[in-house]
Amino acid sequence: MSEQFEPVIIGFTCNWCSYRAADMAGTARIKYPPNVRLIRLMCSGRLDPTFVLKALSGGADGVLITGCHPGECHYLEQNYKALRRYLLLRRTLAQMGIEPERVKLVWASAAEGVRLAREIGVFVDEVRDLGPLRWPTSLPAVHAEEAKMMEEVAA
Amino acid sequence: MNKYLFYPGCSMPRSARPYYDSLMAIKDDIQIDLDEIDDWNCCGATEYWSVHQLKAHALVGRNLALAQQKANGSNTLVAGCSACYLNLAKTANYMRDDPQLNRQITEALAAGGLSYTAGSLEIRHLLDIIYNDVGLETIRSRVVRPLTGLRVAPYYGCMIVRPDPDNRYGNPEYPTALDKLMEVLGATVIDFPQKTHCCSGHMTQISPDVAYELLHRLISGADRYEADMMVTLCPMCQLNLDAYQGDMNTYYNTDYYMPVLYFTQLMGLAFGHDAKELGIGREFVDARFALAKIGVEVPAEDSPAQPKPRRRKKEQGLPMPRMGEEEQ
Amino acid sequence: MSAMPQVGTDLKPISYLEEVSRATPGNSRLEMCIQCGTCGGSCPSSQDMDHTPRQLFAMIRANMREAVLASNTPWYCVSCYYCTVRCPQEIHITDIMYTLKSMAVAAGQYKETVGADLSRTFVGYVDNYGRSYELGLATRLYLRHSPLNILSKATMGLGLLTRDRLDFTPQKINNLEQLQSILNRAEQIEEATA
Amino acid sequence: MSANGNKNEEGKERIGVYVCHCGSNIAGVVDVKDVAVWAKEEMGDEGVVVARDYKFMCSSLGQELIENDIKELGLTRVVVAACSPHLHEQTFRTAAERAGLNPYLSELVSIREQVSWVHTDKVKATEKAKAVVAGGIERVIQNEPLEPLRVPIHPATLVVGGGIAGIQAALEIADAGHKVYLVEREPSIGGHMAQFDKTFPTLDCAACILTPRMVSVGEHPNIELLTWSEVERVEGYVGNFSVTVRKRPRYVDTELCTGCGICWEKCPKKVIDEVFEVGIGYRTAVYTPFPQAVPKYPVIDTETCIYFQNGKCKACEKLCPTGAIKFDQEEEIVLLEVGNIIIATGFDLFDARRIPEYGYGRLANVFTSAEFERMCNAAGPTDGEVVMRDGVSKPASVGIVHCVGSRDRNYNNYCSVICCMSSLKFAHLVKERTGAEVYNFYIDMRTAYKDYDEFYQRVMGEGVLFVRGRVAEITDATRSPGEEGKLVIQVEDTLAGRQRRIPVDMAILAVGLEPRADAKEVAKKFGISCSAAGWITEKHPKLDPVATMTEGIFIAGAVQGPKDIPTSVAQGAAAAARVLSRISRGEIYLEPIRATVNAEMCSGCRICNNLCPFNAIIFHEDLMVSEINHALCQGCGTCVAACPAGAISGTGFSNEQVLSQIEGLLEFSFAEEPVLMEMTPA
Repeated sequence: MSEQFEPVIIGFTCNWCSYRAADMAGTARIKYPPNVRLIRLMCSGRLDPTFVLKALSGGADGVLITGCHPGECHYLEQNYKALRRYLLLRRTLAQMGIEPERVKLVWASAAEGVRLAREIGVFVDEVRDLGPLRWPTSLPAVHAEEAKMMEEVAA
Repeated sequence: MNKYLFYPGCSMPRSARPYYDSLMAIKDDIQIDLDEIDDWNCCGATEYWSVHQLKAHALVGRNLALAQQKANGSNTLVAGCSACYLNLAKTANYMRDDPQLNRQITEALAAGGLSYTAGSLEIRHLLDIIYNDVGLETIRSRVVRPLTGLRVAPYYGCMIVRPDPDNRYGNPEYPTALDKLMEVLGATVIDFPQKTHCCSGHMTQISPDVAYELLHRLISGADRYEADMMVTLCPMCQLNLDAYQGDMNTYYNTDYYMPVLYFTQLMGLAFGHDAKELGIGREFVDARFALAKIGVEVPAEDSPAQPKPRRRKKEQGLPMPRMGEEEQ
Repeated sequence: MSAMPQVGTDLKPISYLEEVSRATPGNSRLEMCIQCGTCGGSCPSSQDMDHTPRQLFAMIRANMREAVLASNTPWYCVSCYYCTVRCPQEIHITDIMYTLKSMAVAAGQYKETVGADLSRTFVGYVDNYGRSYELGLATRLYLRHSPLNILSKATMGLGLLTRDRLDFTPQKINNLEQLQSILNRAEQIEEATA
Repeated sequence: MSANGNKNEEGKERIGVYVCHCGSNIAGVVDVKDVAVWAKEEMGDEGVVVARDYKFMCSSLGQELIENDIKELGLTRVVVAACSPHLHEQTFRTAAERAGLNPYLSELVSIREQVSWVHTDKVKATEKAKAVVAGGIERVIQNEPLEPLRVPIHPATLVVGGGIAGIQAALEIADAGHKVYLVEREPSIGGHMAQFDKTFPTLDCAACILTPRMVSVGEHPNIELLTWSEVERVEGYVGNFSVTVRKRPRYVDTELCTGCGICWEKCPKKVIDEVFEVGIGYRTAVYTPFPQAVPKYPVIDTETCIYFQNGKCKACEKLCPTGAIKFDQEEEIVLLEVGNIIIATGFDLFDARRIPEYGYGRLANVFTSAEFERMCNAAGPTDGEVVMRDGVSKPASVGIVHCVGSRDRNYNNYCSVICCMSSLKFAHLVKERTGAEVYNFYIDMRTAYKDYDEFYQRVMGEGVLFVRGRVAEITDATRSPGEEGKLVIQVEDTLAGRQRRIPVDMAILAVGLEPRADAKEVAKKFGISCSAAGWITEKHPKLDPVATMTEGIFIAGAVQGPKDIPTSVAQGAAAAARVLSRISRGEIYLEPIRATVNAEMCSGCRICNNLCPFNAIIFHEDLMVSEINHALCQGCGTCVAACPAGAISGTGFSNEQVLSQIEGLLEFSFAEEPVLMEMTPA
């Protein structure tokens, strides 16, 4: 046994599937590591890339994005949009010099509490192996834009 | 020419010599290249696993490591014996799926300066590659002497279809690969209900009366369907059904006469090879009378004198009381 | 923030059920048995077992260690895997039988001596030659357990010989030392984890 | 002065934090007192003026606690740390409202489902709880007072599926005086129940109790029956669904047809009926599934009709006294406007061929429960005679196998609920009609509910033999003269503790229930969710079993999971009651979670326009700006996230709210705490 790095992970959940999966994991008393802290959105389609960057810049070591399985979106097809953004986002992160593996997309239906708990466990280990996130001090243009966007929306 | 790594196992070169010979005889016809791994060791059968499980895994692990070492451009390791196939597959899968076991086996192998990368080999049974890789069409195209009129009971036994860790046979109760293969060879295939029942494995050694019971179920079953012979794909099954058939008859006071050949032997016959080359004549229950039906001559001197096959008694008779000497 | 004691760390001795389950590679799912009897119903040799597999699992739950070790059931398992593929709870029954056999051998507590001796003899050959050896196996076994029967078996052995299907001498692999050092290491690990 | 927006001196919100023990559910793992104390001390700068912990916040006393604080301390925001919002969000919003605070200025964060129930390490759990609370505090500061959306309810209702559950639901609503459209895929309503002969435990004849219901559906002035039809598309939202139904051509003019039956009596084409007669009976090419069919009009099966296959015959057309046969009839597309939808599409049966060791399909005298039901039915292929596959010989011994495809991880790991009882019913019927020796092979006898166990007792008394053991195999591989020519059922008699081989003439497989093969597509079509297996997910398993996650869409019967007739009927009525209450209210209130375009900021790029699957975003060419129709908007927020100008804001989940919540959640990270050692199993 040795002292090990405990990552902080922000998890975005869909109100209709993965958030209920989390509820189910709770009701079924399925254990998973406490490293992950969940935020409820109405749909994975609501996930603004800014949220992820905000989380990572604010001290999170990883971000877990969860949504309904393809074809099972409560809003018909919005999870596909989430998927597209996710792929784009990982490229952006790579450009910023951040391991894209720090952001992960997982599908989990309302019935898949066990699966969600397992995926959380897996992701925590993955991020733990990556070690603490060193948020780039000098950021390329990409993030500058994002920062600007953040100010805009905050304004 | 499909390349494969080949694990003969302890039986093939000896008690299942005819299996080995017939395979060697047909491998060019069906364009398969079997690369025997060097200095392989026993797979542990069922006995080793009964004593030390981790050691048994290590035992098999050595074979996997040697196979990987051989690296002949193929990652498929083929075994002809169902027990060998299952044991190899079992360890390979546990190493792939169980990190802890993988660590332990790897550590053991290291002591012998060997290593095996979990998940790097595909373990398959000979029937699997002949049925799926070679394919029925190719086989049909090689048939020069169809086995027309020969009634065969296809017998799979257990370990090839159960537990079937990689779900290659789909149906652990009612597989059809061997049935279809025999049809392609021109034989009349009976729908053998006991096709996946047990041949009694090593019960012949541990408890003969249990073994005779299981053998009796199979042989009487095949006989009821008026099969000319049973066809097998495992040395253990063949040995039990063939070599112990006499004892079984004595035990039950029956006179079944059910020859048991390997599917590779029948393929060889259909492909036009001569019986001797295929090791036919080395079986206990002489197949020559059955084969005569389809005009296959087996030179007498190739096999010791055999009793003429008698038709079995009409009344089947219940088991005789146990002989005192059988009890401990 | 106030530190609190850890919870959930169980200190009670593990049950026989857990013991057997842990000694079986992978997840045996033994604790999931619903006592439906599919195993006993499917088993080709269950008539000759003094307990059906299902009964054995109930006995394991009841911590009847000695009775389980003494049972002939595992030794009459023919490894046909019918129970394993049919079990509605996907319990690795055949693997568990192997575990029970090895436990019985380790504890030296088994009534069914033939099966155990066969296995031990077999292991002996593999450890010393790297290959199994049918003739030796059969003869040694029959000499020990049914000397009278050896004659009938001898004719069978003779049959195999005349058919060039048996060796007088066991085959030996070349790099036996390598195999033995692997097996020894494995044995050490086995003992360490036991 | 109103409590709303009443900031304290530094212009900060006045926030109250309430930490629930939930008995020991939360307090057992999370140090709730510590969380409350911390919230008060550490989050004071954020505006927390009071923080309390209490045994059960959801209790009336707990709610009063909050209400008093709102009134007395002039709270402007409330954070409750307790269970999942899906359980009690409404409870605390209502409490806030009672105290005069806008309900949407309260937040419920989950430290039970997401903390105490899923973690064991008390230190880490407590710390995470604080992070979660901090997230809630930061978020609630950004909350805005909102008003729920009022939506009018169209009084008409769509019921999908004409089985007993759908029939019950349709009748309840129609009898209350409201319009019902009942859509059924088959030519007649009646569902599975119409196939049965007797029903357990009362053994009254299925037709006798079902037919009257079917007739009143057919005759009801408020019910419009669309059989031989399927729902094609569902658009809109609660209160205003517009549904497209595809009505397959019957090739029979229902205006003219009298259902006299001459056409199917004279039709020369006999085919095996795979649907209603489950493959053991016949029907003609023009047919009604069964005599009491509702509606009485037949359909022509173009797959088998001689005319449709090779242009000849036309016997039915020639002989129809009213000239009702119309070979040129075409399919219709019907548009329906409804306010609510009840889905009662039922179940399929497990395919026994998937269990090879039971020999179904290979061994002639192995039957499924469905085949046996038809066999027992007086109107069935054998006129109610229990006979073997040869159609004549009566069985002298019958084995009934429970749990076929149920309670089995290789197939379906759930219990199919009805099989024990129907198997007992079969046992009784076999005894009654053949006097044969009957064996029931069961794992556990499940006879819950009224008069069920009494029925079990009765059947035992009738001399049926019960063997506790799951059947291992059914084989024709006999071993002894006694087994010759029989089916041998091999099983461990677990009570006797030994393997038995029981020879029988006939075996009946009590196959389990499965979701409809197309359940997942149906769920998608109606925008509701279903389990991995395909059973439709109810809104709450205990407290809301007939509603779905989607407003205005309800479920009844086995579409939700295996069910017997009484429960299906009860659910049909329950779903109807839910719909009726909405209709009588005339309108409902919806979560005001909607997206809005800020016209000033909209650049008119139209990126959002094709993102919306509900076509809620319209583009004003003249002003070059997009606008969102709140009636159509479902609040997913995809457009909010997509707008490059940040011109779209989403109420309830605004960027400000989410970004602040992220900040809050991250105020605590393990780095600040002594790193605890995690036990990793060796």
